[in-house]
Amino acid sequence: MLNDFLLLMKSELVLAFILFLLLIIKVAAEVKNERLLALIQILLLGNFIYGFFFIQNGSLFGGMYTTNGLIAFQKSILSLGIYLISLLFSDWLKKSEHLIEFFILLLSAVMGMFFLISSESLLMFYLSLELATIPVAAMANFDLHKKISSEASMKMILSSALSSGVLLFGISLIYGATGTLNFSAIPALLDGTGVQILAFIFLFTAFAFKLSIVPFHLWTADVYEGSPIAVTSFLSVISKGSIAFILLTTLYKVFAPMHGLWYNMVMLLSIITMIVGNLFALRQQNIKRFLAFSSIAQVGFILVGISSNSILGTASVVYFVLVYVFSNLAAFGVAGVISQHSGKERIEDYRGLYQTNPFISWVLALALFSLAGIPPTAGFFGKLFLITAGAFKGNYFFITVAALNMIISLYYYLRVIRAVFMDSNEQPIGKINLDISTKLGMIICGAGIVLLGLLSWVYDYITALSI
Amino acid sequence: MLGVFSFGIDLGWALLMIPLLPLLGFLVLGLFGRKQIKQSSGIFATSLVLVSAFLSFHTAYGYFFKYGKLEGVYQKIIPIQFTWLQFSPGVSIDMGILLDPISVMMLVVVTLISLMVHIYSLAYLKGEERFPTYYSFLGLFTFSMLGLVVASNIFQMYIFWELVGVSSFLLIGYYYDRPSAVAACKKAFIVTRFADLGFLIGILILSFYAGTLDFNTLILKLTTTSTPEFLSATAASFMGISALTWALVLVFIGGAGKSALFPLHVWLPDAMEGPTPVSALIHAATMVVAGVFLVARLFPVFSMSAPALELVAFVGIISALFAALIACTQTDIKRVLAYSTMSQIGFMMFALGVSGSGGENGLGFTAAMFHLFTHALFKALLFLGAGAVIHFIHSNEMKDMGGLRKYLPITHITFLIACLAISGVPPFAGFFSKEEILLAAYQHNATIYWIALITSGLTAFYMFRLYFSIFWNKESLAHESAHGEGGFAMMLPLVLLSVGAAAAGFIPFGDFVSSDGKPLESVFHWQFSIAPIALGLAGIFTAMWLYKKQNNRSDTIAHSLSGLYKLAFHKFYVDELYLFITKKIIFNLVGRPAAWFDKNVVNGLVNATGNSTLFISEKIKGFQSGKVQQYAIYFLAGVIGLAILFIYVWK
Amino acid sequence: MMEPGLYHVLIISTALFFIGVFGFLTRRNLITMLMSIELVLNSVNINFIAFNKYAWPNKLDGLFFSIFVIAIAAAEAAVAIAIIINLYRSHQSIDVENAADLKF
Amino acid sequence: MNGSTIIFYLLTTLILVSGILSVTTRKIFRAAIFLLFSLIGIAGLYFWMQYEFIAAVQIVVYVGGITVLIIFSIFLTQQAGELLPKQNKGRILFSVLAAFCGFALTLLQIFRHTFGRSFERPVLPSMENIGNQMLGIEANGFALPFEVVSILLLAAMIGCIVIALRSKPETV
Amino acid sequence: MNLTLLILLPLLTAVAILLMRNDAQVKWTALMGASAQFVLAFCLLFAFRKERALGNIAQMLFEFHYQWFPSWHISFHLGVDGISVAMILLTAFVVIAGVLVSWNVTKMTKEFYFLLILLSLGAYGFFMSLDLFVLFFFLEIAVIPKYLLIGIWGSGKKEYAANKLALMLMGGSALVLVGLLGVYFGAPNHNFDLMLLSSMHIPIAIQKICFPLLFVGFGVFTALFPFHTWVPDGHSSAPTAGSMFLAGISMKLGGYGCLRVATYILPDGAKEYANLVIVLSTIAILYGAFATMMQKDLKYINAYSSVSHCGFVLLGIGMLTKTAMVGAVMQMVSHGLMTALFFAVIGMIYERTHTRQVNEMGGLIKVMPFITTVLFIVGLCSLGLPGLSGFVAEMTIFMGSWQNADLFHRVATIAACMSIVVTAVYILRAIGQTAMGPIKEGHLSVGDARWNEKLAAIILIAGIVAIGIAPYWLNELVTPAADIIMHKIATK
Repeated sequence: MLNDFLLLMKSELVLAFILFLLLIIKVAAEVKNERLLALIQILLLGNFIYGFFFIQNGSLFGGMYTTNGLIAFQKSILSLGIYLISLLFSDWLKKSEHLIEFFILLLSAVMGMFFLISSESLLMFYLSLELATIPVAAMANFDLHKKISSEASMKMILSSALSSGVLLFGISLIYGATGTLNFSAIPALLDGTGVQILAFIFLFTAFAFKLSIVPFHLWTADVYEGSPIAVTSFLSVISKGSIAFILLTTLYKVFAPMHGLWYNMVMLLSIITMIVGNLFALRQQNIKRFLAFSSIAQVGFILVGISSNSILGTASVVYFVLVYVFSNLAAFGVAGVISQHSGKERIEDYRGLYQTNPFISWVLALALFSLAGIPPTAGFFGKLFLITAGAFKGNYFFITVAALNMIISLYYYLRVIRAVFMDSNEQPIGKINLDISTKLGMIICGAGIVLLGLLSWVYDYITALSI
Repeated sequence: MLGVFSFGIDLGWALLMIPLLPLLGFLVLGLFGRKQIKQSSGIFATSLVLVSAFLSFHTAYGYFFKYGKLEGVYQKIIPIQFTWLQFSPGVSIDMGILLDPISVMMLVVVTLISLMVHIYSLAYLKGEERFPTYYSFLGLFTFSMLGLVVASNIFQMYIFWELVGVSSFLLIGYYYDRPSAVAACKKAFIVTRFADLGFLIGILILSFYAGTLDFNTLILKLTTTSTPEFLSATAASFMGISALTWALVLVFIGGAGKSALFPLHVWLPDAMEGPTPVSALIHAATMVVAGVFLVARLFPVFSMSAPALELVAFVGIISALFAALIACTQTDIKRVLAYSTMSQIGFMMFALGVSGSGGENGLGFTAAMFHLFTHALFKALLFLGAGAVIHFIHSNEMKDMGGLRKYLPITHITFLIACLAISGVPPFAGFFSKEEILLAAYQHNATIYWIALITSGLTAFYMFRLYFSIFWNKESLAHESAHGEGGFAMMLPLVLLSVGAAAAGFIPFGDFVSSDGKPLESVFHWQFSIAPIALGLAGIFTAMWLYKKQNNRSDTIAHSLSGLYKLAFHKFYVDELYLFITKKIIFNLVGRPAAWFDKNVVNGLVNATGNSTLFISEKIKGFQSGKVQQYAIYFLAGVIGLAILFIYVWK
Repeated sequence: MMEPGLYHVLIISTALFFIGVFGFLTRRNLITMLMSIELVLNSVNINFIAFNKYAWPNKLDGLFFSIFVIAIAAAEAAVAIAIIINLYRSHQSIDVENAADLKF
Repeated sequence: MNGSTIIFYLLTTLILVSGILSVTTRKIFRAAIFLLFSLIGIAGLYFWMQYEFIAAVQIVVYVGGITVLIIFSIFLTQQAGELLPKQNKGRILFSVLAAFCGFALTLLQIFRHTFGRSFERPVLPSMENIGNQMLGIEANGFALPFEVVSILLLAAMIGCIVIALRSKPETV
Repeated sequence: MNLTLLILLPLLTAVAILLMRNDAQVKWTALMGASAQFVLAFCLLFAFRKERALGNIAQMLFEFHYQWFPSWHISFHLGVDGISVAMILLTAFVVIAGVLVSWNVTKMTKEFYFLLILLSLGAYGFFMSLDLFVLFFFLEIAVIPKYLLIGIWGSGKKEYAANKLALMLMGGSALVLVGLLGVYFGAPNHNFDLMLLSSMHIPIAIQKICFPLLFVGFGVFTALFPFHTWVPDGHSSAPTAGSMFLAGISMKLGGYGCLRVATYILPDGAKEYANLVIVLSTIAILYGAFATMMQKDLKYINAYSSVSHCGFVLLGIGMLTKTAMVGAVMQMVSHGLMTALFFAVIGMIYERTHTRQVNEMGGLIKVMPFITTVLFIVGLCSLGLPGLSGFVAEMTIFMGSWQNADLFHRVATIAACMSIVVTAVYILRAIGQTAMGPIKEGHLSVGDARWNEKLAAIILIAGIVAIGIAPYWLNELVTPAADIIMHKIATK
């Protein structure tokens, strides 16, 4: 029993261990930020690597918690994400007064996400969702002296409170209609009556809110813009990834009987999301806000893959999230470095960046190409697999819309590329000396973007896990 | 290469060398002429053409007197042929050499005139900056023209046809810094290109029905009335005219363009912007008769379609008269010669048009070829003579000339011989060939005969108008010219050609060239010649009366005929018509709208897509109001909307 | 009037839920918005308890769910109030309309 | 019409009326008091349903904790006697519309649906049962959620401390 | 002959370029890489001919197979037939010429050559791939380098042009993608392998949906009317080598795709829409030609004429006869070489006169005899002079088109033929105004071509002349491949 417990919950336990270690350090010792950050980076790297060992399938706590290879892999993706965040934003983190608190909150949020992915009951689902949200809302306020930071934080906590209210109401209705909270028991009890549809929609809006699906996305851009960039990247990558994973489980497993319903809904929302995300991204000036809308559009694509309702869908969504971790974190990493060194966050400030900082320009370009789905970057494969999975149903209208949306998205990604590479600027951003760990993070991201697609075994590995 | 060396390796190689030597000249001079062999380029090219000419004479001798005849009939021999581009089984472009009387004759004409021009140019263009370029272009032209005349495959002919066109273009534009030359060379190319379109489509039709592009097979299939190819070609019709006729008419359009027949003649007078030797070679003796040659080459097929032949005849005769009328009024000596060329080609063409195929019926064919031959000699001579005059005077205008017989004695004599030849005064060459043409016309079609008769009278008139204006008229020259007649290199061709122009008429042409390869007995009635000779002499004397001395008789007559004169002087406004069609209609009504449409509609649609996206994006920004309660309302509206949609509407 | 049962309680909870939502949508003061959220969460709790009592008394899932909701609500409220106070310190106002720098 | 029913309707009235007043009154302190009443009413409802434990929790956490927290924060951020600003008409209109539509739709669906019923032996919400299950790790055990909530509370605490105790004066 | 070499070589060159220290090293590395490609392409040609001569009649030679994404049935499958070999040769010619003419690029030289080589990588991969996914992959690889080439090194409205080009091409590839997915899921068993797909019977309903998607999608690349508007802007703003690659290689990707993918896999679709294709391509031919007549900028002239010339490619495909198809391939090769040369010449002229407006030039023969000679040659090739490649290709297309005996095809063919006159008009206008006429004052002191430019021009001219004078080798190369495609269409 204990053995099982240790092995099955190993990822959460490692996180808890790191978390309490940090707590102890906070209470017991004064350590310089640099050394602390190095320690944290090492711990997170260890956590990531450890994620690939001792993987077992099984469930615990009377079917509230479950894990298997795929879930372990998903957790590894998230671990990788936080490791990269700790690398990429080291400049900002080192200067932060609340480094330890930041990581405590971050790790508890990640723990929430781990539980979320592993949850097998609506209760665990709700609780871990909150655990994954509330600390992040607090983290959004970590630029303590910035007005927009507290505004962002306020918007996030209030919106998510409303969203969780709606979610809870949905859960309560499902509970009322089926009498159980357990994922494996629910499908058999669903019969598609009005109240269940209503409950499903209430429940779905929570996903929609977290994933920023239109029209539940409105908080996203404001919060992304106002938050510290590390938090923004966490929100847009890790948080979204985990929600996408659990959405797969929820839709494919729990609401499998309502498949026809949710397929239509996902298709509809996907189309709206892609279009609206793209249209808003077109006109953004702030790079964070821009990335916010672009990530909304990306979610539209994830929905295309999700609509597939097949192993293909699962595999391609997981793969896409993995790719997305590298691409989006690279983009945010560059934005973070620039913002940290020059305080500039507007796209027009990026003009002529290539002249002064070729390395980060290439990283940014790679990231944006990957987001736009240009080969040979991994984003190309990611998007292509999503679309192919979506085409599985033979709905060519949907696929055509998705494919055409790639063009609009290309337009705005190219806007940034244009600013960086083509435009000239009288006052370009000066030469930035990159922190070694930031550079490492960028290199990892760049390598991931380039290699992930070409090395097909990564995808095959995910497919093998998805079955 | 699948050479069919049926007459031994020697003949094959010799034949190949005829066109390839000028090509070699073109390549060598084109690649290295500008620097390495600038000085000797003229000599080099001339010697190549000399060899080539020698080989052609050798070939002609061999063909006509040794091996060409089989049982009294001249054979069509293909000593060399290889497949150049295979389209489908049976249909391929073959490169080859076809020897038959007309091609052999043309070989002689082309190499001979080319040689003369090469020699002449040595002096005429001495000291020019682009001397090697000039010779390389001449080489290209000679090569192409030779390739054209020996073509064994209709597509091969088309290929060289185009090459001839482009070398003509290059040579007309030789004085590239003169805007008029540039305009002229473009005009020449484009007008002939337009005509070639007809040729091309004609080829397409012929090849489709005959299933081959090879001349011999094609002619065989389309002249044997029992073959399925012939039947399908005559059975298929479009707009009431059989496919065969369509094809021939279209091919003829191609020929008419190259040969500057009405109404596609507009380029020829302008082409006189080129160096005068070029005009002699290309725009008088060789290239412009390519159309005649083409019709002659396909003559057996033409003879299967009466309407096509009739068209040939009428276009020919109209061109002849039309050009003669204009020639009477022009003052630029080269233009007069150009119109005269056009008129003479009209003669050849209608001779073909009135001809039948085989035996005595084929008189027109023989006559046309004969005239082609003699015309090449005397017209080249005329141009070269005119060149000598221009070289001396530095002007093309008649008014700048007069009394030149004292300064240019050799030129004067040779020019006179040529004028007499073209006017049809016996015993000069033109007399014999023209007589045959008139006879053929007389036997066939009275209308044509009468018009032709009048035209030949006009010919005599305008030629001697030219002659007198240059060499007589004013006695004193407005400005003295420093240099003399131009030296040996210029005079030698004149003399040689004048010998030809004087004596070529005595060649028993019918023995060699006829529509069916059998010798044709030249019937010669002296009574018949009275009318043409009388008319010719009348023309000469009128010209003498008007132009030998300075007087204002010509102006008076011009005044009294002001309408007609003006019309003819302005070339019947055909140029203006063309300008109107191209500038006003094609450019303004097709080109400009196409460009406008592209810029505004097609491109506009693309831009509008982009702009409307941006516009929508700007319009919907209000949703992102920054107010969290607003967001909450949208959130709830979304929830409720989805719920209503999926519970009630979209089940 | 009939004996109050599941549906009666559900009417209360649903009404309370939307009262809370209404408050959330209309109140301009951040603290009152937070109060509205509390109403929403409480309505959900009523639901859970009611379902547990009237429909599924065989397990205590609903009860436990509402206990955890209360705990979460407390945590959420605490964080929210901290954030609001911080916002108040930087904006000198807790009017939600005044905190709208981030937009479009 | 027995006593229990009367109590039910009284509670209903208390909950809804004070709920409505709490979201509409323009005096913020009163709003907090009405919220308190409403929460107490809900606690009463739990008692009425014989879920005493949860009722007690409700009173302790909400009445004793959250409401007090709210009142404190009101004191921190509000000048006394100040009326709350009025919302604009359009927003109110749309809010009413949204709330009402949602309410109607939800109720309609709820009433259309016949909720199932378990006929197994009920588990009483006694302290003993609750205590056992709360820390159970087998089926029907809630130890894991309990741990999750504890981490959440820890994180929330740390978050609150960091945010609320910001040291330097604001610069932006 | 291992086909992966042709992918590895550009890849290694590109990496090597990134590692170089200074501009001179970069240039020489690029030139060596391009020369190696050139040699390799010829090796491929000879190896291919040898195999064929030895009697290997397999449709594709030198096949290479590697399971890439087995779960999607995607394999890295390469192979060549005569058409591919022809296209690869074309690419090699254009690449080496492009590298040579860019010799004096000074702005960000390393990046410039890197992108050029990357583009060639995309083209080689595209022409060799026998798996639709891989094909699509390489198709898209070639887009972004173009964008950057135009945007960074371009001139004029470069950003607008670059954007338009990238977006329209991506739009095209989006349609291709949808079409490919349609084929993938519509085929009896889900597969991306071109050879397998071609042997399957794809349901007619699927063909009817997918053919237009694929054809239009690829058509955007090859300037199918009315999706050609990126062509003039893109070409005119691109740097010289960019235009050369764009017109010489990139537009051929589309034509090749239309032939190899749309027509070959979906023969019924091709038959169904053949008339539409013919109408559109005929419009493109004439309309492009007429629009060219009105242009005054040399690059616009060549760009619009490319629209017209590429119309011939599509016409040749739409005619659905073997001869026309061979003609289409020849036209692709011919136009690729010719237009690359044309842009190279325009670049040379622009560099010296600093204008591209024809009416601001004149008499350039005097000062730059070599360049104007090349201009003449390329112009004459463009207007279809025999002895140069354009003639061979166009005539083959005409002959092939004419094999369709009905009135519709006849009218289309004649209309297309008419373009040879219009082409002559605009080409002669352009040449006449630039090279001939009196020279402008300011241009008296400009110099002639340098060694690199001469070499580039000579290489391309060699290609043009080799096809023009001896078309039979190209014909022999392409015909068997076209035969197979036509056979498939005919038997369906």
